Amino acid sequence: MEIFKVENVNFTFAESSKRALNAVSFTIQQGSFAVLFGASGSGKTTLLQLLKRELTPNGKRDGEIFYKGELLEDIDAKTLVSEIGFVMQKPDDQIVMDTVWHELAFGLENMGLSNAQIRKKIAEMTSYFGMGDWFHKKISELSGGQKQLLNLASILIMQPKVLILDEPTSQLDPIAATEFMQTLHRLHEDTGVTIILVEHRLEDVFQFASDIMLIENGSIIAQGSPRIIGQIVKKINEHHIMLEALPTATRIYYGLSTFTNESPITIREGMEFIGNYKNEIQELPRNIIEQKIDKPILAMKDCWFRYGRDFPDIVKGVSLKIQKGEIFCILGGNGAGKTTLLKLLAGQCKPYKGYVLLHDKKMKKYSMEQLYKKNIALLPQNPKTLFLQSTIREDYEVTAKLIGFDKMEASLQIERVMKMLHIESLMDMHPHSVSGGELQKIAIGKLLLLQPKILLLDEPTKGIDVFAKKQLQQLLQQLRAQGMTIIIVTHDMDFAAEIADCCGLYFDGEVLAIDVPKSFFAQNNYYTTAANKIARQLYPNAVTCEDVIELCIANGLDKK
Amino acid sequence: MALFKVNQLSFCYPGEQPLLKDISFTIEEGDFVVLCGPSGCGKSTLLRLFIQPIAPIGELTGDIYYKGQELSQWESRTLLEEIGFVMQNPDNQIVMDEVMKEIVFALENLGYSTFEMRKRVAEMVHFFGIEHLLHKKVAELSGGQKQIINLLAVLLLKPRVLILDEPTSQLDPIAAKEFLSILARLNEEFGMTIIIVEHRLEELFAVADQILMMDEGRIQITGTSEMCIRQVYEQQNAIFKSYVPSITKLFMEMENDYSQCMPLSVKEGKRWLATKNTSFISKPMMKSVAKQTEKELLIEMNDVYFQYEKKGRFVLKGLSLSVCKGDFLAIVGGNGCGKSTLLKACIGSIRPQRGFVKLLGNHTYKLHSKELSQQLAYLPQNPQAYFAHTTIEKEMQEIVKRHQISNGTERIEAICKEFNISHLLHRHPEDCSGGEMQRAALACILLGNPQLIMMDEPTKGMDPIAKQQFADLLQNLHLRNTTIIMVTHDIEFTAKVANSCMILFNGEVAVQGTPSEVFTGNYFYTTPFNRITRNSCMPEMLTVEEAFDLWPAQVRF
Amino acid sequence: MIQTSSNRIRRLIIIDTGFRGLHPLVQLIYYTCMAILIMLYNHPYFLIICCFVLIIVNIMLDSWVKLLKWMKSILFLGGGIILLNTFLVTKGETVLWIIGGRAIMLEPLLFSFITMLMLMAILLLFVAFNNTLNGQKFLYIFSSFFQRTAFFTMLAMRFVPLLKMRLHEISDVQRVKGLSISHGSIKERAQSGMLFLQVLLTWSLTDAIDTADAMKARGYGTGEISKYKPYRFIWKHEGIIIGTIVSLFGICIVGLLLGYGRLEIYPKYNMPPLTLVDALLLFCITIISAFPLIIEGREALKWHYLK
Amino acid sequence: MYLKGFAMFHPMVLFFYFLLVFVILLSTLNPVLLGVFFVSGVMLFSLLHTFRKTLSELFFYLFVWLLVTLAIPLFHHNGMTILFFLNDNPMTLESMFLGMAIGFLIISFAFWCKNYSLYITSDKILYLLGTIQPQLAIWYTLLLRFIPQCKRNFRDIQSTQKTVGFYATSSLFERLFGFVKIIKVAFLLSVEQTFSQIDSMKARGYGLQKRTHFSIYKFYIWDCVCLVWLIVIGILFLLNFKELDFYYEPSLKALTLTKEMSLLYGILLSIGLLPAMIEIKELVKWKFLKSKM
Repeated sequence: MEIFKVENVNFTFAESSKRALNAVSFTIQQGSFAVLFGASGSGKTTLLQLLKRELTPNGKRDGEIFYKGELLEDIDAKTLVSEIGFVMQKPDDQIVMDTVWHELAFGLENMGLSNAQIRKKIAEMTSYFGMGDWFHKKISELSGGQKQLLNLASILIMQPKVLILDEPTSQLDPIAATEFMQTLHRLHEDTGVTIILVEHRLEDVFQFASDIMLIENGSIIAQGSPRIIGQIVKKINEHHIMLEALPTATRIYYGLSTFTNESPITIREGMEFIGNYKNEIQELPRNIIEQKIDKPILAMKDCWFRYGRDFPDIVKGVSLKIQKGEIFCILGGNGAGKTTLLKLLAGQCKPYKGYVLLHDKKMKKYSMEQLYKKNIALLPQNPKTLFLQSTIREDYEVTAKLIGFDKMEASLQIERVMKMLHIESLMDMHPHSVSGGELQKIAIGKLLLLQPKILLLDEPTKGIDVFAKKQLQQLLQQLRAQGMTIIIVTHDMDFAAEIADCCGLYFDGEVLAIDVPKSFFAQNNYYTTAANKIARQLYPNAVTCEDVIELCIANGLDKK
Repeated sequence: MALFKVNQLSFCYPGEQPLLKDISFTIEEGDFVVLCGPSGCGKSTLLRLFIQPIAPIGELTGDIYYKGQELSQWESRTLLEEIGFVMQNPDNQIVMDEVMKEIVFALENLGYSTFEMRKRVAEMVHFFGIEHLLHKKVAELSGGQKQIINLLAVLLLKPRVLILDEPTSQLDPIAAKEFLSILARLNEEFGMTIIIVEHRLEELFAVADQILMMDEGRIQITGTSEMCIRQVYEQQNAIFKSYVPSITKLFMEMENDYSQCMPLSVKEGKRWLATKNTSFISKPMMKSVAKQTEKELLIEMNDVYFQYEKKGRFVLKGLSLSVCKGDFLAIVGGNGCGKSTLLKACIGSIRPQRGFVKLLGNHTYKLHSKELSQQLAYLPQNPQAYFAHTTIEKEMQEIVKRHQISNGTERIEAICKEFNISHLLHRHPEDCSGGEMQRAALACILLGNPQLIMMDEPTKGMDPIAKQQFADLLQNLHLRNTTIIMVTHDIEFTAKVANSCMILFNGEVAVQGTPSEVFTGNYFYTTPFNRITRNSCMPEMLTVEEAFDLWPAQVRF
Repeated sequence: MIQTSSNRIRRLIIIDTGFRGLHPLVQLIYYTCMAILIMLYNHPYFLIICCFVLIIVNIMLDSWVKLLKWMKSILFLGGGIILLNTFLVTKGETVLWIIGGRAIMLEPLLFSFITMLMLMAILLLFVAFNNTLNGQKFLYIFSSFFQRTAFFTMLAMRFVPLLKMRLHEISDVQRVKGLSISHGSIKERAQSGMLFLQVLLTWSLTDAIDTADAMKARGYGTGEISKYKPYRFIWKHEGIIIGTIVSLFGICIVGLLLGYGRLEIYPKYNMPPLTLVDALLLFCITIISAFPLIIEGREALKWHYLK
Repeated sequence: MYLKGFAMFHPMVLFFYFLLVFVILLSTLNPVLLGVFFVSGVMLFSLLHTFRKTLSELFFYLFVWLLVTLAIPLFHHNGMTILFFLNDNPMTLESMFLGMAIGFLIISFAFWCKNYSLYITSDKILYLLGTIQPQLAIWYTLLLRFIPQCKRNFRDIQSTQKTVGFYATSSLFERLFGFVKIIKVAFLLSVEQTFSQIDSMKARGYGLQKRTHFSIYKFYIWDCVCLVWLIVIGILFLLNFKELDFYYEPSLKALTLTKEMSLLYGILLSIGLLPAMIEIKELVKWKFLKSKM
C-alpha cells in the first residue's frame, strides 16, 4: 500500500512570485527506497519539507498530500512527528543538546515518555548502532560522520514509519558518506522502513534504491527504477546534464551504446559489461601536456608544523614543488592535515621547521600586502566567511577599492568577473542566501577581483551538485589557460582525475606519490576512481569515465 | 576462465580416515563463494590446501589448478601475494604489538621499501578510513577491529583471492555485520574473489554467488543460494535445513507455489508476507513465567558499582539483579555494556567498589573456592581455560573425587552417553574441535550436579546443528530445575531457550522480562523474524517455530 | 576546533617535542657518551657539574617525580658507602681525626664520596633515559643491529598481555571449579598453581600454532626482510647534532688519555690546581651533558617567537 | 565526564553542598572559618590536580593576598590601634587584619570556585535546570552551543578576511569598523545555525506537549543522608550566626573558644573537608585494590 500520495501539488514561497513546485504528483509505496535527484535550486528540499508538516515553509500550496490514505493536514501532530522522521543536510545544525545521550533522549522527552521507557529505547538503539563507546561523549568531540549517524539515530529512536533525508552526506567525506549509506541500507533491509532520500552522489545509493525521481525546476520529469531511469532521461534530452550524476557504470553504459535493456549500476556489473570489449589499445593518442620544468612558482622545503609547542605534528616534513600554470590536487582522507597544508601554502600558518618558497623567495619575507594583493588567494572551506557586506555587489566593490582600482576600473573589473562566471542575476542578493554552487562561484569571483597568480581552493566540491561541479571545472580550466596556478585540496577523486595536471596523496603529515593523475590512480589499488576500478582489468590507465568510453569505442566489441 | 579448479581432490591425515573424498568444483574470478557444513567436516582443511605455506601434511590425491596451472607449479611469492588468508581467531593471527607494524609485517617479509609500504598503507587507510587506529597498540583494540586489521594486513599485498576461515565466529553481531559488509564491498568494487567459511548465513545468502554445502568430506550441494535451498528441501536434508534463514524456512515449509521468488532478507520477507493475508490463530500464552516470590533467592546484587581502573568509566553502574532458583536468565547487550564483568562479579573474581553481590546470602568475593564450587559452575567463553588435565576422562574423575560423588563411574558413563562424547573420553581436550570441547566442558560441569550454572557466550562459533542440540540440552536441564545464567549476543538463541532475559546497557539493567516481553517491543534489537512479523498480518513472534504452530491450517497443504 | 581535537590527540599519544623529538639514534648516542664519560672521569668537579646539569635535564624532561623516588635510595646507599668505606678502609695517609682509636683517613672518605657522585650521575642519566627513549624507540634502534632478536622481543611484547588475560580467565574458571592459589594449604596451592601453568601452556601453545601459520601465510622467512622505518633521519638536522656530540666526546677522551680529569686518591691524595686544559674539558663535558637543555631551549625560543 | 568520588553524589546534593559552603564562606569574616575553608579548599584542589599545579596556583594567590593585605589599610583607616602614619594617613592594625582576612576570603573563594566548576559540570547544571523547568534547560544548552560556535566563526572569518584585504587599512577606525562587521557576520552565521536547530527541534515534536526530562542520575540513600546532614548544618549555622559573625573594627572581636563553639567549628570543618575526605577514601581504596588485583 502507498504510504505517501502527492497529487499535483503547487507551491510558491511567500516572498517570491515564481513557483517553487508545480504540478508535482507521485506515490511512494510502503517499504520502498526512493531517491530524488536534480540540480540545486530545483525544489527538492522544498518538496521534502512539504512532506514533513512541521517544516513546511510559509507560502501558498495547493493540491493534496496523502499520508497512508488520509490528508496530511488531518492527522494529529503527535503521530505525524513520530512517524515521519527528517534528517537534514548539515550534521551540526540539527543537534540540539550537547551530549550524545541527551540528544538521543531529546525527541522522546518531547513525546513525554517516562524515564524507564526512554532508557530502554536508548539502550536498544545504541546496542543496534554500536554507539556504546561514544555514548557519553560531548557533541563537540564527535567527527562529522559520527554526528550524522547520531542524527539518524536520534530520529530513528522515535520509530518512524518514513524516513526523509535531505542530502545527508553532502557535508561528509567520502568514507563517512559511504559508511552512512551502508548504515541506511542495513536499516532498510532490517526494518523495512520507507526511505525518501535526496542525494547528489548517486554512486553508492543507486544499488540500494528501489525507485528514482529526477526533479527539474519544480516538477518531476522522470521517474523509474534505477536500471531504466537513464533511458527515460535520455529520451527527454540526449545530453541532459543530470546524466552526469548517474553512477559511473551507468554513464559508461550509455556513453557506449543506446541499448534499451537494463543498464548496469554497480561497479561489478560495470566490469562484467566492459568485459565484452577487446583491449588491444591500452593508451589513447592524447596530446599530453609536457611538464615544463622551470623554476617552481611555489615550493615547500621539508616543512614541519604543529599548532602549539606540546601538540602533535600535523605536517611532517612535506616538500613539494608546484610549477607555474598547473592544477595541483592534494588528495587525502579526512582528519587533520590537508587544510593545514593549504594554510601553510597560503602563508596563514608558518612552519616551525623548513620553509615555503614563493617565487624563490621565502614566504616569511613577504608582507601581508605583497602576499595577498595580486599574488595568492585562498578559497576557504566555508566560502560564507569571505563576505562581510550585505549584498554581493557591495562586497565586490569594497574589494575592488581595496585593490586600489578607481571607480571606473572597479566597475569594469566587476563586469569582467560577472561575465566570466555568469552571476549577473545574483549580484544583488545577500551572500548567505544563495545555493552552495552559486556561493562557490561568487566566492571565486571575489577572489578573482584580487587578480591572484596562485589560487588555493579548499574542498571546492563539497556539497555542490553535478551541474555546479561541471561549471566549476570549466571555470578552473579557463583560469588555468590564462596562466593561473591552481592548488586544490579535495576528497573528490573523480573531480581530481578530471582536471588535475598533478596529484599528490596526503597521508600522516606527508605528501606521498606525486604524479600525473593517470599513473597516480593507475598505481593505486584501492584509493582510485570508480571508472578506474571498472576498467582496470582491461585498461589500467583509464581513470575518468570519458577515457573508458573512448577506449572502448577505439577497441570495439569482442566477437566471441 | 576459472580461477580455481579442483578435481577429484581427496586428502587424509597420516594414519586417519580420509577427510576429504573426491571433491571437485570450480570457482570463477570475482565470485563470492560461501562454504558451509557442520564442524569437523573438513572445511578448514580444504581451505588450507589452497594456501601453499601452511598446507596440511598428509596424502593428497587429485589436483588444484590456480588460473589453469597446478598450484604447486606457481612460485611461492606470487601465491603469497595473490592469495590472502584470514583465520578464525583474531588474536592468534596478530604478530606485532602495534597496528602499524602489524599491517606492514607481510610487506616487510617480502622486502618492500619503506616508501612503498607507506604508500600502500596510505591508500588503504584512505579507503577504509581507519587513521585513528594506526598508532594504537593491538591490545587496546576490540575484537572486531582486530579482525579488520588482520584483513587489512592481507589486503596490503593486493591479493586477487581472499580466503577466510570463519572470520566472524569470534565477533559480536555488529562487528560481524561490519566485517561482512567490507567483504561485500571488496567483492563489489574490486571484483576480488572471496571464499569464506561461515556458520551464520543470514546475511551471506543474500550476497553469495555460489554456495558449497559440505558434509562428511563431500560436497553435498552446490549452486546459487536459491538453488541450494530448494535442493536442501527436496533432499529433506536435516543438517543443512538448520542453515536456512528463518524466514526462508517459513517460506519453504508453508508456501505452496515455489514459483514466486524466495525471500532471503527481512525486506523480501515482509514483502512476501504482505501477499498473504490469512487469518491467524490468536497468539497463545508465552512461556509461563514462574512466580518470583515463593522461590528462594540464589544470587542477589544490590546497586553494584565497579570500574577497572581509577580514572576509567564505571563498567557496572548501580546494577541490581536477583536470580531465583530455577530461573533461566539470559543477559544480552551491546559490546562493553559490562556483561562479562557481571558474571565475574557473580563468581566473585572481582569485588564491587560499592554495593554487594551475594550468593545464598554471603558475599561472593569472600567465598572460598571450595564452597563456591559446591554452589555453582562456570562455563567460560573458551573452554580451553576449563580443562586442567590431560584427558577428559581424568578431568571427570578428578571432579568426581572433588565432589565425593558416589557411583562416579556410572555417572560419568551416563553423562557421556547423554552428550555422546564417549568417543572423546581418552582424547586430550585440545584435540577436540571447539564444539566438542564445549560439550565436554559442559558434561564435566554437570557431573558435580550444581544448582547454578553460568555461561559466557556459550554459542560462540557453534554450527547451527550443534546449537540446536545445545538448546535442547539446556532446556531439559532447566526442566530439571537447574538455575542457568547465560551471557550472550545471540538473540535468536535467547528467544528459543531462556525464560527470562534482560538487556544490559552501560552497566545498568535497561529492561527485564520474558524474551517476548523484552524483544517484541523492540524496533531494532530483536530477532530478524520478529522484524518481519512486526505490523504484518501475522501476530508478532520471535522464532520461526512459533510461526509453524500458529500458521493457519487452510494455508498448509 | 583544532585546539580541542588536538587536545584529545594529546591525551591519546605522547607527543615527542624537543629532545624527545630527535631521532632515537641521536638520543642513544647521547646517553652512551654520557655514560662512558661519567664512568671514566672521577674528578669531583666534573662529576658534580654532570650531576647538576643532569638534574636540570631531568626536571626539563619532567621526570623529577620518578627522580625523587630514586633519590632517596641512592642517597641512602651513598651514605652507607661513605660510612662503611671511611670506617673500614684504612688505606691512605692524611689523617683527619681519630675516633675511638681508629684513624679516619681523608682518602677513603673522598673516594667513597666520588663513588657516590658517580652512582648518582649514572642514576640521573638512567632516569632521563627511561622516560625519553621508551621501549618502542629503543627496540627500533636495537632491531637495526639485531634483526631476529628484536623481532622476538616484539613477539614477546605482543604476547605478554595475551598471557595475562588468559591467566586471569583460567584462574576465574578454576576458582569456580574449586582450585585456587589463594586458599588451602601450601601444598594444594602449589599443586593448583602448577595446574594453572599447565593449562596456560597448552592453551597458549595451541594458539601459537595458529600464529605461526598466520606468519607463514604472510610470507615470514621467505627471503630478504626489509624494515619499516617510522623515524626519519635528516642529515642536515640529526647529522649535525651527532657530529657535535661525537667530536666533543672525542676531545674529552683525548683529554682523559692525556691524564686530565682524573685524580688519584691512593695512596696519597693530592688535588692538582685546575689547569686551562681541565677547564676546556670541563666545558666540553658541560656542553655534552647539557645537550637536551640546549635543544629544548631552542625549541622554546622558536615557539616563543612563532607566537 | 568526571564522575568519581565526591562527584558520585546526586547533582542536587552537590549543588546544595556548594551553596552552603559559599554562604558560610561569604557571610562572615570569621578568621577560624576562613582558615577552615582555606585549608579544606586548597586540600581538595590539590587532590583533584597535580601537586605542581596546586603549588603554582598558591604561588600566584600569595601575591594576590599580599596585594589585598597591603591595599586595604591604604584606603581604609578605621581601627583603634594606629601603627604609624603614611603621608598623614593612619595605618591601623585592625584594617591590616581586615585586609588579611579579606585576602584569605578571596583566595579561598577562588579555590572553592575552581572545585565547584570541576564538580558541577554543564550537564549537571542542565539537569538541575531541567528538573525545575525543562524549557529553560534547552535554551541553556542552545546557548552553550551557540557561544563557541560564534567564537569559531569569528576566528574563521578573521583568518579568511586577512587574506582578502583586512590587512590593508592602517587607520585604527577602519580596523575597528571591520571588527564590528566580522562580529556581526559571525553572529549571523551562528544564528542561521540556531534557526535550523530550532527546526529540527520542531521536527522532533518540541512543544507539542509537556516534556518529560530524561536523566542518568539516580537518587540513592547516601544522597539522602548527605542532604539531611547539609540541612542540619545549615540550620545550625543560621542559629549560631551571632556568635560566628566577626568584626574587625573598631577593635577586633574577641575570639572566645567555648566548648560548644569549638564543637560548632568542628562541625563546619567537617563540611569543608567532606569532599576531600571522600576523594582520599577513593585514593586509598584504589591503592588497596591495586594490591589485590
